[in-house]
Amino acid sequence: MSEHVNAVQPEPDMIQLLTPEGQRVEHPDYPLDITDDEIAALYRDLVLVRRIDTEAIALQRQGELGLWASLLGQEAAQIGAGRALRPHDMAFPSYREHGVAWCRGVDPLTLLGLFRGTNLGGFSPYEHNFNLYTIVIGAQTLHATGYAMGVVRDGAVGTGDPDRDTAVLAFFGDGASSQGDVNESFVFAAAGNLPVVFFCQNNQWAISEPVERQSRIPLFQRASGFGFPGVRIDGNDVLASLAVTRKALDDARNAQGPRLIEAFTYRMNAHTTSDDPTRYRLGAETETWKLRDPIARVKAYLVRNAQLPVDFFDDVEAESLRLAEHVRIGCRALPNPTPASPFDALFVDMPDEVREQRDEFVEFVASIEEAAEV
Amino acid sequence: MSEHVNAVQPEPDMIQLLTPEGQRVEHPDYPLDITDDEIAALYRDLVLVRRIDTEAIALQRQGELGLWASLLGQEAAQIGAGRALRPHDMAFPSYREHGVAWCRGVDPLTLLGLFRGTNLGGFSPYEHNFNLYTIVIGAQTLHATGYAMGVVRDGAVGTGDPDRDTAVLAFFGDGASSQGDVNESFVFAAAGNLPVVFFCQNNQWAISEPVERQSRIPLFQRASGFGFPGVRIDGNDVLASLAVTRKALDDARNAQGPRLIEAFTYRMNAHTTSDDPTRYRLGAETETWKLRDPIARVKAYLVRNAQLPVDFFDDVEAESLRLAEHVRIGCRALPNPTPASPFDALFVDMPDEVREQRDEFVEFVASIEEAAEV
Amino acid sequence: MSEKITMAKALNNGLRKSMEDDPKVVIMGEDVGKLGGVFRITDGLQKDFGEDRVIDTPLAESGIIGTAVGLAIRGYRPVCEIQFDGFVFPGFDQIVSQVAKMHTRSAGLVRIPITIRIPFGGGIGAVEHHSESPESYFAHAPGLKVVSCSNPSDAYWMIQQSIRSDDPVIFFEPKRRYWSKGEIEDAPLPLHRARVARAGTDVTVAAYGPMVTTALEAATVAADEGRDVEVLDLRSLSPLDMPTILESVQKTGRLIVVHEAWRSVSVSSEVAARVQEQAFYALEAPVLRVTGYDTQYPPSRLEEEWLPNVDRILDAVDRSLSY
Amino acid sequence: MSEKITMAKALNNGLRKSMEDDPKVVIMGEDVGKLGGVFRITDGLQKDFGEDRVIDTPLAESGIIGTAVGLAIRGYRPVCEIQFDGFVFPGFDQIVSQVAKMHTRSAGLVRIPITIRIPFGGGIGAVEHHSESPESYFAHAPGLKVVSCSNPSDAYWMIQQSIRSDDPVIFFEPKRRYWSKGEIEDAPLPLHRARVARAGTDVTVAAYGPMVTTALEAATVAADEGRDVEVLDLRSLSPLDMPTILESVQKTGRLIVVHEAWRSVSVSSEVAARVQEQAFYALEAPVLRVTGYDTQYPPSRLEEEWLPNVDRILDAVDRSLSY
Ligand SMILES: Cc1ncc(C[n+]2csc(CCOP(=O)(O)OP(=O)(O)O)c2C)c(N)n1
Ligand SMILES: Cc1ncc(C[n+]2csc(CCOP(=O)(O)OP(=O)(O)O)c2C)c(N)n1
Ligand SMILES: [Mg+2]
Ligand SMILES: [Mg+2]
Repeated sequence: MSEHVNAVQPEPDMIQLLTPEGQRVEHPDYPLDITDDEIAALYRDLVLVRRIDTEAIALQRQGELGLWASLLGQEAAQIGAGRALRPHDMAFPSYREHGVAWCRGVDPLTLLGLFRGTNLGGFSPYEHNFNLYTIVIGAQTLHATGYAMGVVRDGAVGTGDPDRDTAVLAFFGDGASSQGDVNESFVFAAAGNLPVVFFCQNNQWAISEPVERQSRIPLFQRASGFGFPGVRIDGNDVLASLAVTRKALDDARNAQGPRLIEAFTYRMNAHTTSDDPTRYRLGAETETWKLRDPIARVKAYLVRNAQLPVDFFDDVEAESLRLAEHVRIGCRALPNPTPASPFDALFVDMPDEVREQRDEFVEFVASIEEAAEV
Repeated sequence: MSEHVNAVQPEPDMIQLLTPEGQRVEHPDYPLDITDDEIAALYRDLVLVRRIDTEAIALQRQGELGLWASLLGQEAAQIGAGRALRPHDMAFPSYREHGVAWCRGVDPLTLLGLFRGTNLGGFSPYEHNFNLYTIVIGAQTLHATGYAMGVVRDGAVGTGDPDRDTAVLAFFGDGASSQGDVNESFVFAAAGNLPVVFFCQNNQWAISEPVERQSRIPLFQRASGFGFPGVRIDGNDVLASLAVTRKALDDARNAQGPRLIEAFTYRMNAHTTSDDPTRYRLGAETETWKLRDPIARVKAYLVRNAQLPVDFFDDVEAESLRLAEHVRIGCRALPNPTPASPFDALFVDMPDEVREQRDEFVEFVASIEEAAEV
Repeated sequence: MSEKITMAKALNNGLRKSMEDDPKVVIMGEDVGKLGGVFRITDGLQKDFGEDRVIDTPLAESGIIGTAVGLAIRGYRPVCEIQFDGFVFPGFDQIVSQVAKMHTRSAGLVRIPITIRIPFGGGIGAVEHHSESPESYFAHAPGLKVVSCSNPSDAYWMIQQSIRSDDPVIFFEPKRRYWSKGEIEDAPLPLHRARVARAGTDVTVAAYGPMVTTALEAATVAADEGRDVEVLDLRSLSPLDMPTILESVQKTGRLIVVHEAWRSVSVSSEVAARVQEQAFYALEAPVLRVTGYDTQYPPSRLEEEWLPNVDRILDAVDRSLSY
Repeated sequence: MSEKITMAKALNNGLRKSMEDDPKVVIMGEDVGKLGGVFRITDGLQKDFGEDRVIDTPLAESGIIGTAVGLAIRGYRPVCEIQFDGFVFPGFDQIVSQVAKMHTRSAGLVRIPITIRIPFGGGIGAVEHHSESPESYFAHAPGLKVVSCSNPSDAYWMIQQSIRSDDPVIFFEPKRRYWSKGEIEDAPLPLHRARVARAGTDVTVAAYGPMVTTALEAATVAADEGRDVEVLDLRSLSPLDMPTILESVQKTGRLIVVHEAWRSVSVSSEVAARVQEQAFYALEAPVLRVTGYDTQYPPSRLEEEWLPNVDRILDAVDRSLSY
């Protein structure tokens, strides 16, 4: 008999290493050697990215940003995954991975240009091995897969040299799992046995559509249809995210092929600042998820178990205030785009017709500015 | 632990009800109540569609067809599936399903227009509940899925009334399994629990690419990633194809949701008459598959077991010769497209600008014909 | 004449009317159900017509269009919503190779009465991919009809006419005008007819969608300067209503085509190409174009300048009249 | 000057040269490996450069283009083959939203030196989707460069120039000319320069790809009738080489644009729109167009008539001269 069916599993096992109550638990497949100082460092990350997020929402309310896609509730998934990366690994985000950007060393101000409307991204993916945000749902998973093809061609996989072997981490959402591009990524990655880890943040919602609109089985099982391993983690557990992503990246860089991680988490805020979730979901649902807050459990753990400097929590709080100020002030200071910029950045080798349009536009903008000054 | 991986299965079980040697075998999940006369009727189908194919290839050689996509080797998969359909079911073929067309009652001449260049299909899908051929790989699987959405909305599923409940059968190839559209079909069909059966003829090749380029696991397992059952059959066994497709269609029409069938078969001829398979595959491979010929085994069974009229095989042979003649003569008699036809069939409601272009073109063609006559 | 309503409301009313008139009309897309779409154009429809007729689809545009084709073959009349202009491209293959071709392929035996609604254009301060004007791609493809409304009345009538059309229609909605108000006329123009939005004698400005308002504003300013600008609302981009365009050009001798879309190989290229051919001797100046530049849509802080605006239209009027 | 070779061979040689010159050049597509592509353009390359550099991909065009983007970000220079014109559309989103935009999105910090080869056009008796001319779609999109070769020498040089280009290039190969022979010039024109294929004084016929040969044939016939036709091979469709086009029009005063693609909103629309604007006083007749009709590509038994041909070009020459 060769009939295969995955029954609907309402609450499948999730890898969890830290309970919502802050209890450390072990998982046989994912031993995690981690010091309390390291957990404290993760705590700091979590608090700081939440602060960036809070500040960005405030900036949007004040009209300084056109839009913001909040990561509230997804900090653990992102910080765990982000901290699992090695410097020479490459990450391909969607548009909500501010926490991953943070782990890569990207200044939060760098992310704001897109949302403020001063640029379309405007940074180099090479600087921190963190690709530009991608808004067209799913497109980046193919870019990650192609990048992984390049890694293989560079001989940077399975050599055993940890400074050479490279893995690629591709982020996408539960909604994105329905896109052709994401599934084609799985095809290419599996057929090519590529060093790419697909990291799905299942935050239960794609704008107003619950995950059941996309799939009737848990999303991590999608991988089995393509012949590579999939695993579900408690996406609100930073330790699980760290341990499982680290292992998946190691597998990938050791030429074991692709992996899928489904981080089971929740979008606590609206889809973006333009969205009104009261139209489609109940407050009670959000309340339930508050009990699984990704930061509270780490704090509970640290308070109970760790020998931290007395001022630790105060210091983190103080640092977060400084970071908020940096974001607040820096955002307002972001340079406006020059009129020439869309033309200058269109091609490496600018054709005359683009140059003519540029000159016409620059002159036009100057003329209205002059008129305004008069 | 929730890590899922399907190891590569070099030769997974296939459902088989008739061995290559012509031995009837039973399968617990697919009991097939079939008389020898019915098997004889299937034999007739197999022989006749092979004859159509042979004739079409000859016509292509003679310059009467621009191209032909041969079904040689895939007759059993197609006849089994085609005969499993009920009249009010709907089939969505790709471009090689001449055997399915036959079962639907489509005159083979109807299929030739596309390949002769006298039309682009030119028939009504409603006449035999058999959709137009689709050349863009995978596109038709979404059409089938959408049609199934319509079936559900018509209340024509799961009522228990066999004359009302309707299933949809979508054909695609091993290569097509990589297309985004096919995977999106799986998403839509699973999420909507739609009455559609996906029938993949894995003929081992997508033009020059072996199936391993597309997938590292058997293709029927793809369904498990989307949460519906997949099954592999011996695609050269018409009885397996009939029994398994019939059951899958019944499940679908009884509101059990989608099914995937992988018919493990072989493309005995070139991809199309334009292709040269000696560039990429060994003759030995084809030789091996000759031993699994879909017709020979049925004949062996019938010869050994059935009480058929003495002239049965001769009659089928005679009928096939008449059919060949019908194809041969009919093909040459297919009407050429009129100059107005591309314009007339563009819209239901023809805009003036199309009418003007039509009149210009018709006049132009008339003028060169006149000139030629002079 | 009725009270003034927004274009969003007019579209919503038009969709509702179509659904009432024909049980085969189904609405499908991302977030069109409970949310009513990100612009609320389908607000309340799922509540009133049920989940079977207002379908929240999986997040996949090719899937949306491809399944709509299947629904159409089954006898339905699907109205697909594409959430934003920049997200139509994953569905492009199904649109140009299937939706557009099925009728011809079947020698006219299959009808594909699909309407694809696309909120389009810029000026709303959005991020990348949310301000594009992809209509030219579709106007190139035979087998598609392409229209755009510019005011609530047209919105109300044209969406119903599009849904009733037995041919596929790509329906472009000027998202930055969703909240502008207007009265609903008692009866519509034919769907593929252009409209003289303002009569004038000196120069013709042809626009559609969001740019009609801008063109009318420019005409008002020009009037102060003693220039009598005729404004055409093209409404139908494929087919083009050439008789109406030519009549205007015969009168004014000058034509300026305005749209937000990129200039090269666009709808304005086609209008210019046809007019210079069909009204060669009537033209006193070349057909001029005021369009988006041939760059990516800029970051929103630059969009006001980048988009065609009153100043640029007036400048073109000057240039045209200076010939 | 060398011996005459076919365009197919010239392309093959050009690809080989590019791969020898730059180890980062990889070829990817369906059947490009052992088979050498359905047209054998990549014949022998996998044998000589290995499976890592000539990649038989899974059957998915979005996947091909999307992974090429990733390879480019990693520092590679991918050359993608689309098997036939009609199959580029599943990859359309990745082309217009990713390939075309990545450089701008990164403020110029990322380069996407991808070449996408597309055998295009009709006249080979093929079935549906195998004879299309989709170049206009791409010429509309900023961020893409679009070229087409018409003879073996251009094929040889332009493919190498495209691959060396740091900007993405959509490279259209006139499949029905693959087997026509010609010599390879010693040095190339710049990639985006048009070429005077035949000098003349009475009327300019601008064409590209497969239609250049047809235009030259028409010019020969016209010469017998005492009409001196100048033939331009546009070569680059985006950007357009306007100086060369305008120079010719200044001389002849008459322009006919020829392509197989559908007429509406096409490359010829753009040429006409620009020329009537930029050479308004030089034109003695409107810019005329001889193109594919605005219908689906017809069944092959009708393609000879449907496609632009010598008769239709000569007719346009007559019409132009009659103004
Ligand atoms: C191709 C495409 N279609 C539609 C959209 C509009 N859109 C933006 S976000 C979104 C939902 C995404 O859901 P999910 O993948 O779960 O990610 P999340 O926002 O929850 O992080 C949609 C439909 C888009 N950006 N791209
Ligand atoms: C979108 C698209 N890309 C490429 C092609 C060219 N093509 C035609 S058939 C084929 C191989 C199909 O293989 P498979 O799905 O296994 O079907 P088979 O031909 O073996 O029946 C290819 C690549 C196409 N028709 N459509
Ligand atoms: Mg989500
Ligand atoms: Mg195959």
